[in-house]
Parts: sequence; C-alpha cells; structure tokens
Amino acid sequence: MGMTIGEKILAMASGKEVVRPGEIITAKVDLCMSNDGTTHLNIDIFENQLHAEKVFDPEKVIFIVDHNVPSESAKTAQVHKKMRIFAQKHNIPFYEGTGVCHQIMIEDFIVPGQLVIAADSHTCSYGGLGAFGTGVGCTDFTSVMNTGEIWLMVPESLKFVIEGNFKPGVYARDLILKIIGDIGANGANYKIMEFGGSAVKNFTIDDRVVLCNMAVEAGAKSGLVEPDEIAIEYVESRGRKAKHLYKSDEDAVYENTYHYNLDELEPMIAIPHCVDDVVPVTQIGEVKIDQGFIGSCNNGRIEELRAAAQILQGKKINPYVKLLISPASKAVYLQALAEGLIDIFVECGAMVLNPNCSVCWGSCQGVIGEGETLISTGTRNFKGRAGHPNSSIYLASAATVAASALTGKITDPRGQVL
Amino acid sequence: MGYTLTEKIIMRNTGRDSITPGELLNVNVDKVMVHDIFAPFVIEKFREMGFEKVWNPDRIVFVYDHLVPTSFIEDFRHHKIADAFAAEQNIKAVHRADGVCHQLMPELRYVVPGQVVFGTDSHTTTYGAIGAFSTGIGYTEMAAIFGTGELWIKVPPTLKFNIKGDLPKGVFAKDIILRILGDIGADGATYKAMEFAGSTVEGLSISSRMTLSNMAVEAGAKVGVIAPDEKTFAFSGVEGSRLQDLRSDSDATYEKVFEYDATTFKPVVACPSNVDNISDVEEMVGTRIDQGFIGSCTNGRLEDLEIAARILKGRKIAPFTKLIVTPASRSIYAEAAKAGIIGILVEAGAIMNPPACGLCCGRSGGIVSDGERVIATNNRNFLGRMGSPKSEIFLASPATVAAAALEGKIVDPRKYL
Amino acid sequence: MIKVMTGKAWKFGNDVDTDQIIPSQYLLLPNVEEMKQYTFEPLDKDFASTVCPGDIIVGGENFGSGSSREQAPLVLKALGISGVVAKSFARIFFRNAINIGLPVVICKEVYDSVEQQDTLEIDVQKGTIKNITKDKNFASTKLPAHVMDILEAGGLIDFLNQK
Amino acid sequence: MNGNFTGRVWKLGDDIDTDIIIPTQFLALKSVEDMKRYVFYPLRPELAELIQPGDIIVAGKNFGCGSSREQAPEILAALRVGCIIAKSYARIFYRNAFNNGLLLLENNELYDSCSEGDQVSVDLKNSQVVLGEKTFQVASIPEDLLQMVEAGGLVPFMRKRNGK
Repeated sequence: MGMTIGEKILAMASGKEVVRPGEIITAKVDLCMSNDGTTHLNIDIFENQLHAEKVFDPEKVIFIVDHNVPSESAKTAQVHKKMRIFAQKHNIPFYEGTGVCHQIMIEDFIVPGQLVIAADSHTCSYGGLGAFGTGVGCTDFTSVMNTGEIWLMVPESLKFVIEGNFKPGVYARDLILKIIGDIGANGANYKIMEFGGSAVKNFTIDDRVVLCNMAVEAGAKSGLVEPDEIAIEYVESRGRKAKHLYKSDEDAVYENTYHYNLDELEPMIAIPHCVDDVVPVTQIGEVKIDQGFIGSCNNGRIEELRAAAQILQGKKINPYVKLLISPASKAVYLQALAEGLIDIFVECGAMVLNPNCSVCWGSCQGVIGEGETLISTGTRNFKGRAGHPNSSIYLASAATVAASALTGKITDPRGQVL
Repeated sequence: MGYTLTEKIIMRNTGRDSITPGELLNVNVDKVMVHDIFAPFVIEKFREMGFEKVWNPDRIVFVYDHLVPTSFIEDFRHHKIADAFAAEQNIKAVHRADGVCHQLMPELRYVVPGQVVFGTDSHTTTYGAIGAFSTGIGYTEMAAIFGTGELWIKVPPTLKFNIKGDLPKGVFAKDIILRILGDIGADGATYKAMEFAGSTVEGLSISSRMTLSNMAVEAGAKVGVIAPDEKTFAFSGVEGSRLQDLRSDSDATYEKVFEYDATTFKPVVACPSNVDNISDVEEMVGTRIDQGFIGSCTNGRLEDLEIAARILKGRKIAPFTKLIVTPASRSIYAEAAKAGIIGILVEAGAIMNPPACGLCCGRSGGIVSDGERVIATNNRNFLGRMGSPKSEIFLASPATVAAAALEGKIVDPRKYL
Repeated sequence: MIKVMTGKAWKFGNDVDTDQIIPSQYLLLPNVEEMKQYTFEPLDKDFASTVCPGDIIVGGENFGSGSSREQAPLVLKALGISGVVAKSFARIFFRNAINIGLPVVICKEVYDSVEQQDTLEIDVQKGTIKNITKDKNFASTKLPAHVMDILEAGGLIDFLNQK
Repeated sequence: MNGNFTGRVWKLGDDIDTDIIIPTQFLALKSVEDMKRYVFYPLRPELAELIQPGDIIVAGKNFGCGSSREQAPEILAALRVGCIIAKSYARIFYRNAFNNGLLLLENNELYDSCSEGDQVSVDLKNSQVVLGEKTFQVASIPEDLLQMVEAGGLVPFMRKRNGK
C-alpha cells in the first residue's frame, strides 16, 4: 500500500519507513516561524516556564513582524520590541515590515519536502512548494523552538483533481472558495488536502499557494501540491535546492477524491459570516460596499495585483469606497512598482499600504466600523474579523474586489477583464 | 507709513485703508478646512448654535487625513458623520484619502495668494508660504464661521526674519526653521505674525517655504507669511500682475527684525521633548535611534523624499531599525513612484505608508513603546506624541533622518551628500 | 488524574471561530489577564463578567475554527472554564487546548439535550458526560493515550518539564 | 461675572502642550466625559483622579502650545477647573478656552511663589490673585470675554444670535 506526499514527508521527518493515518509520531522540523500575533506569549513561555536558554537551531527559527505594521499603539510596539530583543539575543532571522510572514517564508526559506511548523494557521500555504506546513499555538511552537521536535497525528488525505482552464475573470481564488463552499468549513478537519490534476500542473506557484493557503479554512492540517519543475525553478531562482521531491504513490490511499473542471467555474464569493457560505457572484444581488481590500497571504501576490490593475487602470474608484491594497511582500511591492501597477493603484484612488496583514487581521490598518461592509481577498470573513462585531465581510478574488471598488457594490469582474 | 504683508492681506480682505496691530476686526473668510478628527465636533457645535445652512458650501473643504487608514473601530464614525453633513449641505470638496490637509489645500489650489483662510488644525499657518493669511482655530469657532462666514481677529504685530545667502550643503528649510525656533523659543512669536524674507527664502522652492510657514505655529505665531513671487503664482495658477502689491512696504513697521546669514547654518535637531530644544547635529552624533519617520505637512513633499532617496540609494537601513515614509499627498506618491524614488526607498528597507498624517498625529503608523527613540521630519516632539510618554522624539530634516536610519544612530547627513 | 468536572453550561452554535472567542484587536495586549475580559465579546458582551469558575462551554460542530491563536483556549482557562464539550473541534484549537491543559471533550449526542445553565458532569477519564439537570447520560470520544498523557500532566509545558 | 473664588493649586511647568493636556490617541473617544479621564496623561496621569471642581492650575509660560485641539480646554472646563493662572498662553488655546467658558488669567510672579496644594483666591473685579499675605496683579480681562465665559462660551452666544 502506497503513501501520499504528506505521509512521505511525515515518515521522513520522524525517521520511519512508513506512516499511516491515525498514527502519532514525533517529527523533526526543518523550520519554525512565529509572528507578532502571538510571539510575546511564546517568549514568556520560553523564558519563564520552560526556562530555556537556547533555541534548537538559530538558523531555523524565524520571527516576522507583519500583523500590526506599523504599530498602532504603544502596547503593540512593546510586543514588537520584545521580538526584536529576543531575535538579537538568539541571533535568529528577523523581519519587520517586509511582508506577510507566509510570503516571506515562501520567498526566502521554503523548499519542497520540508516539515515546517509556525504559530499561524495559514502555515499550510507552504504546500504550494511541496512542503508540509502546519499551524500550531504558542505552547506547541515554543516547545518546537526549544527542541526542534513536535508530536503529530498522521492525517488522512483528501485528493482534489482539477482539470480544464480558467475562463477570463476567474482565478485560483474562485476555485478554492468553491471547494470550501462544497466541502464545508470542517470538511477537511485534521486532514491533508492534496491538489492535483492537469490544471494544477500548469499553475504558477502563486496560484498553488492560493489553494494551499486556504486549506485550513476547511479545517485541514495541511494543503499540498506535488512539487515539479515549476517548484524547482522557483526555489533555484532564489538560490535554494529542494530537500525531497516526493510524489504520491499510484496506490496511495485517499479518504475521498473530488473532481473539478475549471471550464465550468465562475467568480465565487463567500458571504458573511462563514468561509463556506459560498455562492457565484452572479447570485449575490445588490450589495453596497464601504471598503475593498486586496492583499493578505492568500491573495496579495503579483498575479492578483496585475488582475486588479487591469480593471482599475485609468479609472477612479467610487468616492465613498475605501480601497486598500497591500502587496504581500517587499519583493511583490517592488515588482508591482517596476510594472507600473503601484502608479495605477495610487492614481485610481486606492490606498497603497506597506506589505502587512492589514485588514485581513483587523486590528491595525483599515479597521471597519459598525454596520460597514468589506469585500476582501483575505482569508476569513468571521464576524468582527475586520473590526466592529456588527460589520460584514465578503471574500472574493482580487478582480472582483477591484470591480466592486469601481461601482461601490459587489460586481462581477467579467466584462472588465480582457 | 507702510504696512506689512500680513496687514495688507487683512486690509484687502476688509476693505480698510488703514490698520493697526492690536486692533480687533472681523474678516470675511475665503476658505475653511476641517479635517476628519474634528469634523464631528464642528458639526455638533454648528447644530447646537442653532444654524441650519452653512454660509457657503463652496468655501468649505473637508479632508480625511488623521484617521486614514482607520486604525480603531470608532474611527469610521468621523468619516460617516462628515460625509452625511457634506451631502446635506452640498459641500463638494471632500478628500477621503488623498493626503495631509495642509498639503492638499495649496496643491489643489483651494488656497491662493492673498486669501484669508482658517482650519481646525494648528498647522494651517502653512499657507502663509504662498502669501495667504491662514491660521488654526478650534472647532467651536469653526462652527461659528460655518454659520456666519466671519471671524474676529486681532491684527498681529509682525516679526521679520531676514535670511540672506546660500544654504550650505546638507542644510535645508527644516534646519532654518528649527534654528529660528531655538533662538526665539516655543512662545517667541505668540499671537504675532512671522514673516520670512531675504535672498535665501526667495531661493527656496514652494515646498521648502511651506516647511518654514508650517512650523511658525511652533513659536506660537498666528501666521507665518512669505511674499508671493513668480514661483508662487505659477504654483497657484494665478495671474501675478494683479497681486504685485502682496508684499511688505519698505517702510512697514515690524515689532522686531531678525537678521540671519544662511551661510553659517548647520544641520540641527530638536531634542526631546520641546521644539525649541535645538542642538547642532554634530553635537548629537552617536545618539541611538530605533525609528525614523519621513512625512507630515512639514516634510512629506517630493523634494523631501528625493533627498532621502539620494542618501539611501544602494544602501540598507540598519538592522533592527525602521524607517517609515508617508508621502504628504496622493500626487506626491504617484510622482515619486514614477520618478523611481519610492523604489529606492523600499529597496533600502523603508516602510511606505499611504498619504495621510501617519505617525505625526500619534494615532497609528508606527507608535513606539517605552525607551524607544524616534527621529522624525514632522513638527512636534512633545512628550508622548508618538506613543509611550517614556519614548523620545528628535526632529530633523529628511536628510538627517535618512542618514540616521542608515546607521541606527544620529549622524551628520553631510557625509552622505 | 483529571478531576471530574461539574459546572453550568454555556451553549454556543456551530463554527464558533477563534475571532469570536477572542477578537484580533485584543491579542497583542501584554498578557492573558488583560485579554480575558473580552472573551466571546462579539457573541455575548456580558459573558466574561457573568461566567463562573468551573463552568463548561458547550459547542456544536467545528468549535474553535480559524486562527492558531492560543489566546482562545487561554482566555477560557483564565476565566476558570473547566472544559469544553463540542460535537467536533477545529484542529489547531484542539491541540492548543490540550497543550495548555484545558480539557476538550468530543461528544455528538449531548449537545441537543443541553439548555443554557444546565448542570453538566464530565469524567474525561471514563469518557462519560452527565446532564444532571435533565438526568441523561452520554459517552464521549476517548482521547488517544499520548494526548491524555499531556492533559494529565496539566499541559505540554508540564509534560515536557516532567520528562 | 461674579469675581471672587478660592481654589487649591495644581502646579505644572512651562510649555504644557496640548498633547500633554490630552494625547491624540484619546481624541476620537466619543465624549469629553470619556476624554477627561486622560487629562495630563503623559505628564501626570494621576491628576485626572485628583483634580476637584474649583481647583486652580498654575503653570509657567506658553500654556496650551501645540495643536488646535479644542478638547484641551473643553476637558479642563468639564473638570470644572476654577481657572488657569499661567505666565503666558499659546494663541489657539487662549481663544479656545474662552470659547468654552474656561477662565484664563496671566501673571508672571505667582508661579515662583506658590506651591502645589496652596490655596489661592481670585478677585476678578480688582484683577488680583491672593496667596497668603501676597497679592498679585493679573491682566484684566475684557468685559465681553468675561460675559462669554459666564454664558458658558461661544455656543450659547451664537444660539442667542440665532434666536434659539
């Protein structure tokens, strides 16, 4: 009986030939990362409860300030300062204001075959490069930071076979929203979502990350795409080498297999307040919006910015709409700048933010008020996620957000894209 | 007997042929500016006073800049209240995220030379740079202007600052005004008009002149005026021939005249926590800093970003040090992006924020905690202005801030120029 | 040994996410003591001030979905919640709760019998739940031995320190 | 305005700026009542609890310098401070204070003679401030400004103008 990619990575990380779903293993991690959402608690546990003196490997522990950048209060600044002091003391890689943590990890650290643990739920993004990433809380993280090991239950795998081609105005973002809508917010709880099929083979790394990033929104432990030439080229162009290029065996066991055809896909939108309450944009009716957001670890990369710029170029957004655009990293920002996209955004009336989590996280830039409606490319539309408990969030593609910012109401982007 | 520029603007406005400092009189208001943080209060007072219609909707400008982007759940209320009032009163000039009010007012030509303008912000003195009489007032008085179009003022005596000669390398308008503040003190011009003149001032760009006028209020001044010239007329898009009289008469009466030789100037910093606590940069070299800030209505213009880019080009900001850059307006951001300036700043590690007040107003955009030090291009270094009362703020020119960010400590910017 | 827990029930629906348990804007407060007053703020503003030590949270499917914020189980524990019973848990919340020594019990059946403020008795060791108010008994899903070991030690830190 | 009152002194220094009187971070609080708990927060956070109605603030030069935020005099008026006696005031603060019914008096010598906790008596009719045995002259306030203070500020004044 064969193994899936996820099982193979876990077997290797735990020094075993074979692992099977349900088995509890102790695995060695390749990297661990923590951001300013919880690191102040990690440091407290590390220093005051574990009484630890050293991190397990200073090259494999990464701290990233990305959630509240730049800080909006002295209390937040205190958290950032604590991270800076710890990073300096332990001589670990430290980033501040350089981008959303998962994008920085993908650009600077992740290679196929790794096991990566981070104190953030969207760590499953790294599956886009064929690495097993999963999010944990700060106690788990702190123990990993100290020992380099973690206990894990080997998850079942679900397979998603994607065929066909996107129609204009339809993106990977629409696909993952569609999938989550179909299987539900706990449809993959504790499992691996493995994305494959002829369409995914042609996907860019950006698109693969879009799929894997939101696996956690279906409850998954990780999302994975088989690493191939596209993944190898991505990491090699950044001076790194793959650790292992695992492929799922022909006879690997999946708990379930789902089939999707992109030719049939249309722009999708998740309506408040659940990520799995997903309908086609065409069915949404007249919904007025107060704010749009393009960014986040899900949808703030160059391809999404290009899609938005194509719609916004030479136009002005609705005067009563605030449109916030936050490129996912400094590298993405600079590329967008070189391609003239930043000029387009500034001139259309958008607010171009520094690379950070922004309103996807909802406690720093672009917080929305009582009764306001946000359309976002972020990861979640939970009640109150972007500000006031009585506010609403719709999740859609960058193109849908851009089209909606022009009209002031939720708008199908098709017809506005070439 | 002649009159000063300030007196002449008031005389033009009131139709008077003579005027004396200390005299109280009513002026006809040409334009007013209200920003988001005080808009709800102006509107509330306006209603409490029993007014129903504003005197002239075309003379009112709303600018949302202090609470942009919103950082706290209640921030949006200010924008909603102002939006509703603007719609009700037919006020069309509403800028929701286009930049800092004092940059937009002259840039978008809401203010032109010779006008009398009030704003609900102390740095309304900025428009003196283009030869307007402009000053900050509270929201109650603004509500009264909304209703009546008038305000009583006391005619201020004028202090003249006559600055001559070429500025040495590494010395900018910010260094001039900080130097003056250090000399006359934070109350050295209380209730007075400051007038900046002389060959140095004539040689300054409109942007640099705005830096001078902007900080006049830090000496307590009511206005900080500069005679308009061809540069001003071009900037404001007005016919200069009709405004030739907008300059002080040679026999005007000044309360005092200060003479400065610009060639002796050096880069300076205002040390914590008073704007008039001025030291030469040379004396402060080596002072550790955690964060730099380039932006605000004082120093967030294209030439400010440009000089920072010249220093940062091909270099990296010191580890564990931040540099936050906030262009003063949307068009400045766009121009800087096109000119390659933004690319240089971001390459070097700067954190680019959208045009707004940002850190200067102390509500978001890089608030600091206990023990942290900021070096900034804005106008105030008051205790706790940027967060913890146990933090410290130094004020300096964009060049000095950029150089400090490179080394994580205060350094002489001239070594990078 | 984990004590038998007895307490009043606070019942919530399906998909109670981590932003409902503790919203993002409070996560960077310096410690859990300052955060706990905001527990469940979006759903029930008075929760933190009226909940009593020993009380039990009852949830539907997918309790604790969303972010990895360990502050979610931490604020519950800081308020004295003795445990959470739900039809199912989101993965990261489940781990986090075990790691900080907050008992989490999976039981599909008890949910429908519970009304607000019913008294429940939970025996994690035996895998039983009793609704004392309604006098009904239910069985809960047993936890894997490794997980029970951590819970019995009082959480991951104590577990590691003991090792 | 009826001109005699006595109050306990709180003493502050030179250049008490508007960010000290009320920091920006509290300006978007919904009401002056919410804001007044943060008066003098960066410098002396304890004062918000201690200042009682009728107390007098004595300060050095350039009191109220900085921003045009009217919340600064408004919260001092809301705390029902009897008056402020400073060596000098910043311009915008001065206007804002009278517009909000807050009385400001100017004197150069009192500051160096008094200590925190002293009782000071104000006699507006004679433009005098009395501290123990000593009497200090303050600049007289024009009658119309005193009337505005008495009326509660510019708002009631405008209401009257509008016949409301």
